[in-house]
Amino acid sequence: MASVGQDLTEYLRQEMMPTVWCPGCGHGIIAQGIATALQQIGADLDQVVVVGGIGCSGRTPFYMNTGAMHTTHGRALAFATGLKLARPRLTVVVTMGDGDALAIGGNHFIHAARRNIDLTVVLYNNSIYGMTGGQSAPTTPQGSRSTTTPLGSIEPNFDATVLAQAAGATFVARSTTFDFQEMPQLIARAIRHPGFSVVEVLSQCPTYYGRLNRLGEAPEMLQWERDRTLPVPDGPLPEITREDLVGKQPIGIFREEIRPEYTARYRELCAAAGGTYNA
Amino acid sequence: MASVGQDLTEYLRQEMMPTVWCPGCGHGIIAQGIATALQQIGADLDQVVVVGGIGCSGRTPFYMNTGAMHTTHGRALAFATGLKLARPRLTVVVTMGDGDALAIGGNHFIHAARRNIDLTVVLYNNSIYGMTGGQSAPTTPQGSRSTTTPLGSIEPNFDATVLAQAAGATFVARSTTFDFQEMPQLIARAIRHPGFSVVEVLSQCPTYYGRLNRLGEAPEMLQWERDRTLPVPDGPLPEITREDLVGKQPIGIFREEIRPEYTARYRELCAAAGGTYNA
Amino acid sequence: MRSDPLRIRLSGRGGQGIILAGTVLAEAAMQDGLHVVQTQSYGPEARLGASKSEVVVSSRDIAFPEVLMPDLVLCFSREAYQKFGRQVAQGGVVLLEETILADVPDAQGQLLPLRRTARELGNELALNVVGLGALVAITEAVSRESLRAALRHRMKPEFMELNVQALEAGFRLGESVPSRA
Amino acid sequence: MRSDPLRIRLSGRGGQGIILAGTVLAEAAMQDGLHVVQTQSYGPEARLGASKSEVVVSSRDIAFPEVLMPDLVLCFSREAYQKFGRQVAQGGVVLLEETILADVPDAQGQLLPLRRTARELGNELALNVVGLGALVAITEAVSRESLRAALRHRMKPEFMELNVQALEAGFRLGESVPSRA
Amino acid sequence: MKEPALTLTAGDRSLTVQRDWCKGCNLCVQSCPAGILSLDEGERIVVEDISRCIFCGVCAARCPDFVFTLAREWQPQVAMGGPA
Amino acid sequence: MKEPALTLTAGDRSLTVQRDWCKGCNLCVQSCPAGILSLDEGERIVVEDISRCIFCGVCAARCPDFVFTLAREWQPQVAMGGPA
Amino acid sequence: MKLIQGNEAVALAAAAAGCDFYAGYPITPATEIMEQMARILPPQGGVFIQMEDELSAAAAVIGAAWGGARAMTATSGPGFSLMQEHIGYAAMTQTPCVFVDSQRGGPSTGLPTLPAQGEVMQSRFGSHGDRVAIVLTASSVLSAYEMTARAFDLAETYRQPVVVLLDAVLSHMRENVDLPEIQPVPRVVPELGEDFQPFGDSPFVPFGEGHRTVVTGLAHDETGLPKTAGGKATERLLRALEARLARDAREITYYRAHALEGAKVVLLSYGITARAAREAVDVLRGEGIAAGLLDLQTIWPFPDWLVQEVAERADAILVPELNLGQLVIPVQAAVAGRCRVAPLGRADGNLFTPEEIAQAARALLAAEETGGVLHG
Amino acid sequence: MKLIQGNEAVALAAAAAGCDFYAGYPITPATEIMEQMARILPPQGGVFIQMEDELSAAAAVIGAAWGGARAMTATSGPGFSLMQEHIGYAAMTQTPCVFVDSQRGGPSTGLPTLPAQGEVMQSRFGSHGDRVAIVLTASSVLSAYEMTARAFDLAETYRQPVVVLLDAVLSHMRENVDLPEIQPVPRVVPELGEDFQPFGDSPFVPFGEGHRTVVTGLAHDETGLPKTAGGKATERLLRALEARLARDAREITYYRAHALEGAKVVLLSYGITARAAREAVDVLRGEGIAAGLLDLQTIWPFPDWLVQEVAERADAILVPELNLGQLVIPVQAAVAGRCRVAPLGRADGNLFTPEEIAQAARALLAAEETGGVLHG
Ligand SMILES: Cc1ncc(C[n+]2csc(CCOP(=O)(O)OP(=O)(O)O)c2C)c(N)n1
Ligand SMILES: Cc1ncc(C[n+]2csc(CCOP(=O)(O)OP(=O)(O)O)c2C)c(N)n1
Ligand code: SF4
Ligand code: SF4
Ligand code: SF4
Ligand code: SF4
Repeated sequence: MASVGQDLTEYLRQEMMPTVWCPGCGHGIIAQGIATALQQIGADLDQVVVVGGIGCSGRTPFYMNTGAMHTTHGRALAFATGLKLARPRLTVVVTMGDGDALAIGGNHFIHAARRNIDLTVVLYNNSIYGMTGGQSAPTTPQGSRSTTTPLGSIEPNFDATVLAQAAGATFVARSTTFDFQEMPQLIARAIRHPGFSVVEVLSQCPTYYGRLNRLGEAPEMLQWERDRTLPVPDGPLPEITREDLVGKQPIGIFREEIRPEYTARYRELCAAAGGTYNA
Repeated sequence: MASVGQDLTEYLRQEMMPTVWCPGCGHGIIAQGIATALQQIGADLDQVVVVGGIGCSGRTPFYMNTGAMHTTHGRALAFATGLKLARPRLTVVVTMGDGDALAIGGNHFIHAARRNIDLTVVLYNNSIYGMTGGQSAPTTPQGSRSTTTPLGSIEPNFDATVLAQAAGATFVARSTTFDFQEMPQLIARAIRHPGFSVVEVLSQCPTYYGRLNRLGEAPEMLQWERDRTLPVPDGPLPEITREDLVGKQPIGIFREEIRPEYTARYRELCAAAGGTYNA
Repeated sequence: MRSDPLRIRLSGRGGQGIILAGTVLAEAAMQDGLHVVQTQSYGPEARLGASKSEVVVSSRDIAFPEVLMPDLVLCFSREAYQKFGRQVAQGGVVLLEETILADVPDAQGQLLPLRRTARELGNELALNVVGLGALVAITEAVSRESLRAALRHRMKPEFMELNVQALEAGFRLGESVPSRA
Repeated sequence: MRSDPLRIRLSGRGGQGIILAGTVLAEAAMQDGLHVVQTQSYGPEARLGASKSEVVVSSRDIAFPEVLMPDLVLCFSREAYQKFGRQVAQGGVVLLEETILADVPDAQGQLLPLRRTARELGNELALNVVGLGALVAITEAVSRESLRAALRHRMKPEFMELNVQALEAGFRLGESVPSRA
Repeated sequence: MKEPALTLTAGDRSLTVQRDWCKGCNLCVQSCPAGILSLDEGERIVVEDISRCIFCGVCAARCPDFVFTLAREWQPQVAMGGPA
Repeated sequence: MKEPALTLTAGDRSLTVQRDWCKGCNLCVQSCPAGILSLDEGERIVVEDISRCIFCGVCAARCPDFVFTLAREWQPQVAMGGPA
Repeated sequence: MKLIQGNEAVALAAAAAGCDFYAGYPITPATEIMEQMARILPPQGGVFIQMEDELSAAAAVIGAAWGGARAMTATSGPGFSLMQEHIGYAAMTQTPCVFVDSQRGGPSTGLPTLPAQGEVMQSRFGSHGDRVAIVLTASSVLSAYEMTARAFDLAETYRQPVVVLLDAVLSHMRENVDLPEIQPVPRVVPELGEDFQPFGDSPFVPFGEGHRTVVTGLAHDETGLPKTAGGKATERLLRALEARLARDAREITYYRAHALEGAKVVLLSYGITARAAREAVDVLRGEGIAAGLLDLQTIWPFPDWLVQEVAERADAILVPELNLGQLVIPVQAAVAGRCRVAPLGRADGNLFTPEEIAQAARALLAAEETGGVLHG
Repeated sequence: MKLIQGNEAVALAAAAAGCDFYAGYPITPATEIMEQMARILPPQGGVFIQMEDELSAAAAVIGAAWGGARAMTATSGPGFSLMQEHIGYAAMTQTPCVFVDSQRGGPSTGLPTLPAQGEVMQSRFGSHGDRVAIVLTASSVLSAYEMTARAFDLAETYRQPVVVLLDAVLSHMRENVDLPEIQPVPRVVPELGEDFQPFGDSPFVPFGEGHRTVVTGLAHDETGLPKTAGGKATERLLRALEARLARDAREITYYRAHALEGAKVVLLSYGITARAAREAVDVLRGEGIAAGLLDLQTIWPFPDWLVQEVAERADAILVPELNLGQLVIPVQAAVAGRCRVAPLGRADGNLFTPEEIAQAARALLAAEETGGVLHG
């Protein structure tokens, strides 16, 4: 059951409001999605830690009324890996920007995926670096403008969901800030998934991406998000769908698969060595 | 035409011989493969630079009678990217170990692939860290022993060829040190490929991987290489082949595709801005 | 110049063009043949946070670049007034966007309908230029000619007409203020 | 002890078990109730490069840990002899694997058929243990009992029998040397 | 520093509005199906007529700044992927 | 420090052997189809009888240490993926 | 009595001091610490993980500390450079954790198997910004054991990352030692009242134990929140720590004096070099020269007070170290003319021999007497 | 006459000095340098690339230099920490290249938009191992322009990475300046005879120009080969560079003296802080206090000789800097008791005001006269 609009007061750290985010920034909608997801799964907030990188997106932990760790640029997953291993009972949600997760943090992203450790990444993809003022990201679509690609980017961009799957993530999904009902549900499902899960959420940065690429203000950008995406059925993308997609990004769950989770495997290793992990 | 066994004297830096590699180490066979490939394509050795990371594999540049850059652990591709962009006429071959390329260097690997910059990676995969004495690598098969996984590794391993494709590499192949004829040919083809190319070569480390996993000395390890691989036809792996593979790694060319190369795109960018790149 | 060095502080919320305004003012001072330093300060917020831009103008080389006690203050928003607006040198001039009073009833300074004037010109973003015009009309911090030239130099061509109008409107607004500070 | 401190240098090529031999020797000295420091040095090559292992034994606390001029030298390979084998303190003892002579005709020291002895025991890898036995038989650097115990402590059980045999063969080899150094 | 929130009620339903968190982005205004939202002079949100509110919760879902809270369990009244 | 290489000839063909680079790994010995390679006391490669050499080049291809060089254009005499 | 290696001593000491988390990345000459921990931890239910690089190893250590673990990592020069950003983060977030750096010949890849003391200044200043650093050195297998244990204690007491510096010789050296008993500092669980402030003087409370702490590398105050706190709060926290360490200076400055009584020429050294210096002192004393040794085990916070005490009574201080002249800089700064100070550096991967040090000390004294100038 | 920002001045100076390669990663407050280069380079056919992080940005710069480019990057604290390994590599491989670091409040993420001088020691000692460093500072838009140009010259002349330190205020500050003409140091193509040795005193020869150089971060000698050369060769190369810089000290030590003549209390400062210090000097002189300023633009190699000259004539030196006390350490070491030296540090993201500095100078003089002790 959807529960958008419910009282999220206890999930939000009131004393940190208002947020630093710009008017109309999609990041607040994603943050709300995380809070809603935590509410949906009935999380014990004392046992939740939200770990963020550096970037506008990385500020999310400050606004969650949970344990909060605002780490360094790109490394949130490495911090989260240590945290989760040291205290596997914690629910650990990692919020990272596209630059944070895929540029400087790309390595930790693929390695955490490879290990299939039970962390949930919410990847805020606004196609640009927001915090530092609009430079290009590995997600900036070829041809798009940013302050470091004033003539349009000449670089192909990553598809985070393809990369995550190739690296070994066992739950991989994409949503947008337009999809306010599905997005929190996907996050909730990702958190429940026992393994490494990634939910990429396409977000709007009206201040930089929108302005530099003449996409209008936040309301117009939400429309633009809708127009460039296409919901697809759960499961691996069949080739035919890829054809239909032309110019659109699929949204939905691309992979949901149970494989042995890292802390569980570590528990077995300790047992085999005669030890009790996290007694 | 195969040309194994030809006189490679001018391709090898005589004063650096003998190599530091252990008796029977596969890395020398790969180095010979690179020299043979350079011979096959008739490279002007003054215009070739072999860039290595740190590791046993990273020592290769010392033995090539070309320009040689022995860089830092994991970052060879980043150095090579700068080098290639500054002087695009150079032929740049990058030799990295599996740890070098996929552990500490994983991020540069996926980003160089994404850019499709005309570099050729020869990835020496010996399933372990050789130089530092036998610790596990992201390629160490689950269950295998290393000095840091004395009870067997609990981590799933990367498939470098899958990762390279997901990241955007346009030439992706795998060979082994057993396949002494095909391997240099694949490397030659990769060097000729105008874009980012990866040839993963399965190699033997008798000193550590072989010893710790009781696989015998070098001659036995070559057999083991043969037994765990299966040549497949060029092109994307059809599902059916995957079934056949059970427990074996496919060898061959998995992707060979022409997409705009990075320095070519950069040349266009400069032209659009009224400049002449690398005049 | 009212004083040498003359220290000016512009402040407002991110997105109001405070830094650009400071730059234009500094450029005008340069064209007046003076030494000038312009500095700026803003928080992590790209928009909405209080930000300031300071300009020091002098006939001599300027050592310390920041403004401790401004001679002239121009303030566009509530958050900026609360953070930066209350400091002013003795005998200094404080100019405030009039709507600040609604939020801060005890705000001290000359209230000016900057936003209203900009809106009447059709674009509230011209607020900063209106403010500059008023500031210069009231204080003669720089010459109007230099300010016009600086504006032409720094502004995007597509907004040129709007900005020229805004500047002149600002000049008129400043002239209309009863007691010239 | 022949001297206090007693400085011993073992050297050979990577893979010959030099470091392990040094460790066993150090452990034996410890069991003799002495202070001991064992250090090692090797190149980038995991195998084949010249490597050395040094042991300082003393009845007192040992300050400087390395060996500058060894009192006892045991050398297993040509490359090691060339790199490390020629330094020895006055009155010191130099023991060399006999095949070194083939490559280095002017090699100075007592030649011993260490490799041959090991091979006769069925495994050339026991070379280092044969060498240790010979060294101790000739120099009495440590007690034989302690050496036997140390060997048992440090060696993998599966090679125990081989190693015990090699040690005893080494003792005999040392005893057979005409002039005990 | 949080100002007290405004609670607007209509029957047993209520909408709480934390006005001082509003940044004036217009997202709620443009997506309110009842068209009862607007921005004031200071670019702050205003609920014009709570009696016309259908309590669909879209304002809350769309607002990036946690300004709105619906006090009772929310039932979606709009189609999935509703008005933007 | 390179020692002079040994050049062994049989007819118009020759095999050059840089013995001091040999590390005694046995790879060539085990793969020589003519069985004419072995290691000496010092674990260095020895070509026992060059007259029986078929100049297939497998020794060179297998040797990780660049010990062998065939002096004339080499034609593969063995099937692909030949003896290991 | 046991014959153990320096690296082994570190691993054993860590385990004895309660370390239950190790994240690392292999590098010569520190690797054996990691390999030991891979064997020690799983049977105890502790966590061992090999990370993808040193950036993530340091990050995982800090994350684990916040998960309640006593966490450590070990590395060498190149990896230590990569860890600097996170050491600064640990300092800023008051995270107790331990970093071991076994120094090898540098710069860059340098001489991976040979010893150096090139990271003395980096261990203090290697991270951007400025902070307070706690750094210990070790010169023997026993002191590697002791200092590692102390590092865990200091990390716990001051809620800071603590660095232990070894070198390639010590890491691989074996000595026979009697390992002393170690009592891990207990962790006090404080009252978590409404007004609990997780930073500043507070005891360390990990996640999941009732307080929903906000941890950030941004400037923040005792609450952890960056909201209103500006740099003033950060500076206040840094200065408070500095003051606390200064107050405790005599307890936390570990050092060993050898023949310091009446010494006219003092060798001030640390780590592996202090061993040659000790032998040099004996040589010099044997020649009738009043030499003495101050072997500093705590190098940061730099014990000015101790060096000044020594300088007051000596004619000259010689600072032998395996670098181009690092610790000699704060020594000169502290001495401030009280006596002559001369550096003695080398960076070629070799240890100083006792005779080389003795020789330099003789030359220093001679220059002293004739009023001549010695390069320094 | 132009009104330009500090960051813009760096970009313009780089272009004027022949920079034709920029690789970087965005970070406040250095980003505009990158953004400017993204506009300047393509029309000139130069290379601009945004890399995936700072590790790779630094690596690409070094790779490009070996491809024959005059290459640079710019960053701020966190990124500067990440670049340390590669700055050491550039030093070891004698690679000419330029690194700009715009200092912001630290440690860690700290105060991204506020100024600091926290990387003064890191710029010298931040990389593992030990090396010789060349580091310049700038205090005005004009000097940012000049020092950037000089950095390219020094990089070329000494074949070393050169660091330019800015700060958040200077990076974003605008001043009106007349930009001086810049002549890039020409690159001499040497004879590439049989016995050409690519390292040591040799001119720099990139790849592809006839010599198949071997570049390595391992210890090596003038040939570049690590084979037989041990650490002795590395130390020899380092010491030779050190000696060359010492010989050229008077030419490469850029500084500005203000009222130094007859000064009894000398403010020794650098970068943005030197501006407040200059105003403080005028205030003090106005009060009849003989104050003067030494504004160091070359901070490394540290100009001991210059500081000693000043110390000989002064009663006291005050070292204001935006950190917990960094450059004051080599100052104290160099002064060695010739006069009193006192630190004046702050690390809260604010500049010192002229009055704060003047006040500290007065207190220092007072302590001097009464023989009292001032914390220092
Ligand atoms: C090591 C390091 N490099 C660079 C930065 C500067 N920086 C902060 S956030 C950021 C990127 C922000 O973009 P993204 O991750 O896409 O997040 P967004 O702000 O768009 O949410 C950068 C480059 C930093 N803080 N640390
Ligand atoms: C920053 C850094 N971390 C760690 C090391 C130590 N190190 C050198 S090589 C290596 C790994 C070698 O393994 P691999 O890359 O697989 O190559 P191989 O030696 O097996 O060919 C490591 C960890 C280093 N030199 N630099
Ligand atoms: S800069 Fe962009 S991503 Fe950052 S808060 Fe503003 S709109 Fe959001
Ligand atoms: S350690 Fe392994 S990879 Fe390295 S040289 Fe020896 S066999 Fe080869
Ligand atoms: S969506 Fe939120 S922030 Fe935007 S205008 Fe509406 S209430 Fe204000
Ligand atoms: S393959 Fe090469 S190294 Fe190995 S035994 Fe034969 S000749 Fe020697």
